[in-house]
Amino acid sequence: MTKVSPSVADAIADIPDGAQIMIGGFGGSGAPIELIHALIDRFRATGSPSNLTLINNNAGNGSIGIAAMIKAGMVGKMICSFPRSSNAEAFNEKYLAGEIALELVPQGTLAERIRAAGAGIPAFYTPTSFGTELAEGKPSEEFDGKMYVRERWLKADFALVKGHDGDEAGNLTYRLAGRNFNPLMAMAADRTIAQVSNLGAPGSIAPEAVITPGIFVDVVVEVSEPQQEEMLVRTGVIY
Amino acid sequence: MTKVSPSVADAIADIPDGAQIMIGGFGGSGAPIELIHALIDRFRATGSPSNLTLINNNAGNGSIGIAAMIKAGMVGKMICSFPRSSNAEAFNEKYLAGEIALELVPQGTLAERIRAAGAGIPAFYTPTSFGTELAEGKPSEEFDGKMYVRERWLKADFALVKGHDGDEAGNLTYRLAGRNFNPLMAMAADRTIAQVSNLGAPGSIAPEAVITPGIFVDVVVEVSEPQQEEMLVRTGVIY
Amino acid sequence: MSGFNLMEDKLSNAQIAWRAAQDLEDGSYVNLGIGFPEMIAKFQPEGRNVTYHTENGVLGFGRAPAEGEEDWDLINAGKKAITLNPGASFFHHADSFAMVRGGHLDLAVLGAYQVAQNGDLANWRVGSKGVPAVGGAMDLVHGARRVAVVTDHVTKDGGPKLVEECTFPLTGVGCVTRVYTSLAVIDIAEGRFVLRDKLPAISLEELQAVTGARLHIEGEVGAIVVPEGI
Amino acid sequence: MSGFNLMEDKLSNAQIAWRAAQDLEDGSYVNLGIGFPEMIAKFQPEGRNVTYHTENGVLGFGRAPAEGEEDWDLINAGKKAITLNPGASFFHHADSFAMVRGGHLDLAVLGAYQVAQNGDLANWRVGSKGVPAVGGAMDLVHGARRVAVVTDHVTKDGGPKLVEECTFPLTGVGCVTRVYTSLAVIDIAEGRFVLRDKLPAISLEELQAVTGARLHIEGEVGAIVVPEGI
Repeated sequence: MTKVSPSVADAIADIPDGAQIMIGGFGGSGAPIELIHALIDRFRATGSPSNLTLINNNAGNGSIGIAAMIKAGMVGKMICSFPRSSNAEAFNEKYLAGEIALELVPQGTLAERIRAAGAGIPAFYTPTSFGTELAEGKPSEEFDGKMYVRERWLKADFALVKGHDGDEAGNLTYRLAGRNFNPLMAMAADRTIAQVSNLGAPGSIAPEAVITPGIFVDVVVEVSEPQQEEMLVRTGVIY
Repeated sequence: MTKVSPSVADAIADIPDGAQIMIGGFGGSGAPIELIHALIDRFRATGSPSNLTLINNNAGNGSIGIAAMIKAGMVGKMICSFPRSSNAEAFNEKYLAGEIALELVPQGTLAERIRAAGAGIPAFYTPTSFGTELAEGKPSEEFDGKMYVRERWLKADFALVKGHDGDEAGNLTYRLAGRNFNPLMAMAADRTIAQVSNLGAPGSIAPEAVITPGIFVDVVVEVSEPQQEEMLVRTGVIY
Repeated sequence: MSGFNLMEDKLSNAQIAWRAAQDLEDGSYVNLGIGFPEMIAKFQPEGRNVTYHTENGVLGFGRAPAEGEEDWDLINAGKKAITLNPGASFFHHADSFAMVRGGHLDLAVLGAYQVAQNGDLANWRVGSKGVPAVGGAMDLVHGARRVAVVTDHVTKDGGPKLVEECTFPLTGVGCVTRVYTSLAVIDIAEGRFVLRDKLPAISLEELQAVTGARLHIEGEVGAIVVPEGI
Repeated sequence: MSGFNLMEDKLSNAQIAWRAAQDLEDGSYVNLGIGFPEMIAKFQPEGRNVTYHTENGVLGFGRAPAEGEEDWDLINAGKKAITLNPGASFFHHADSFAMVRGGHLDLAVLGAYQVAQNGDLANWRVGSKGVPAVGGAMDLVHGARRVAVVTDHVTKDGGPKLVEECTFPLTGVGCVTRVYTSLAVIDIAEGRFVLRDKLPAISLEELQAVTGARLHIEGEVGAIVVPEGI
């Protein structure tokens, strides 16, 4: 039994139509571009997976990564905190045309809802969004003299994450600020698929240095020289 | 402005009577013995701090550390998950004599309540303890077909934690399984005091290796060859 | 049908642990409770890769170190010294219990005072006297895909530990999925005890007589055959 | 009393940022919102040690790198490339917002469409058209010891941004504690705007005339004097 997948295409091969997928990264930092592009390749070749719900802080940038998924017509819904960006035409056009749904979640609440799913906490209270339109329809309650909104966990069928060092046991580290949502999403999905820049044997990562323990990771695939979303956008790459 | 304290005595000098104090460690692993013993020294010299509420997984062991605090008569209440142990006479005797109060909390709930305090989450739902006597008086609710108990955050006035490497900015790492409750408690107290085995300049810990970011730590004191509770107990040391 | 001596012919704790170990799955993540359940790791079958979790923040620990080689910052939830296997990791208590409650463990194994036919477990205290201590038991019974119990089939004075309803304080409600006893392997399904395996030497009637609730039979009942020397 | 030209004599954004920077406390942890608030770091007074937090999981970042030196895995919440100061650390998003909500930041500074006299803030959208985006603003207004706003005192067409009640969708309720505008520094205390400092050239009457709710005065009103060249 191994968690190691021979290719990104194999790693994402069993994601079905209609899946809810968490995609790590914040903008291009820590974004698993190669896994995303493998999904697009599969969709172009087979028409599947389609009608996906994506969970990410943003809604894609330029014409690569999540933006390219949206342009390709694979995405039915985005759950995110900040779909607006300097190159967010892919989402904007579909959204304004009513062709893609949006659940807008404050960034800290998005992170905490994902963490709660991973931690078996079905609901929690946060001060965030109390008294705003994003709290409409949610229970609220006073604790110690301050008002809080109750939020639910947010789970996914799959998580696509980008690690830096990985090992065959599924342990992961992250590069610089590329950590962001990746460790949380790895905890919150039924099946977590990680691309890593360096794949080693168990023991190749010091136990103290592991950020995501292997128990949270189902599939690891090495992408030794991963692309960087920001560079692709800046050089005008269209996937 | 520096976070560095010249001695353990200075580090704990302003803890008042009646304070609620989190003490890191799980048994002797990661237990800040020198900070605890400095508190005992102060109590013996001045009669203060007394009537303390301590939060720890256990309730002391042998005649050192928390057990010695209890024997000295400084502790009015323990909040813990497992006061029973092979050498827990200090707590047991006081408890059975009605001289110390106990709030018993399941271990995972204890960890999550402390984390919630640090994260600004006043309440959350957990499946743990539903249907048991430890859930009595607590709200319960069904989510997705399963019953959960609502628990509140657990804060403290002070946290005493034991780091391995520390820097002048308050960043901490931990040694082996000595991590346990320490990073959570550092987040959840008004004032966090850390003893570290190695104290360096800011930058001496790689940014990716930091487990507790300095924002959570108020005071750092170097104890370069810390004692290990288990060894003290095994050699029959009485503090 | 006659001739089974409940106290002499039953399985020892080591033998119960051996039987439980036969069900360890390759590639699984497992938490073994303090004490008797820990013994299961010793009988892990060859060729199966099992990763052990302990509540105090270690995944992938191995055997106890030799005496004198202990590092007391490296312990398990029972405060015993451990060693690490390749691929081990450390994490704090909230992440550790996220693994427990969040459905990430494949199996948790605990001891028991009583197990009820609906899966209720009582294993943390027997009355209101003494110093209560709960530890991680109430967390461990939630979240793992399978929650198993290892226990003698009966109490020291011969009374049933598998019962219709627990009379001791509960650890968790409807949480146990399988019980490995000194006489049998019993699943809990739809609020009933379902007998899977039993010792060949005990008859169904004898087994039912020392069980506090009805044993249901679905399909063939397997035989527990423990190798010599365990 | 007359002669103050609202559009010509007001502070520039850089000058507002300079004024806000004068209140940065030594040893403090600060989150500066994307855009205009980020400018405050440039004017951090000498001798004060301030640690900057960004929502995407970095504490202790420094200035932007030189062009061509960017590492796009090392960015801030505005997706701009950053560098690290000694003592920096990385952490995941849940820990990052634990710092935000958990009361660990000393100061958060945001921009605003409107601020109400009770501290309500509207800064995330002006209507129901277009693509809504909230980011971390609704989190940042909770938890920090002080929540400050930097803003022009009036809208582009001269209307008040400091108002009795916000008409735009709220970001947070009763959360703002201080406002640095192009004309004044105003605290929010007990549901009222309390004037602390103002430009010397503007009279109280003129300032009140461009403010949408009553300005209260408690003690002496200070003068905002920005050094030449900013």
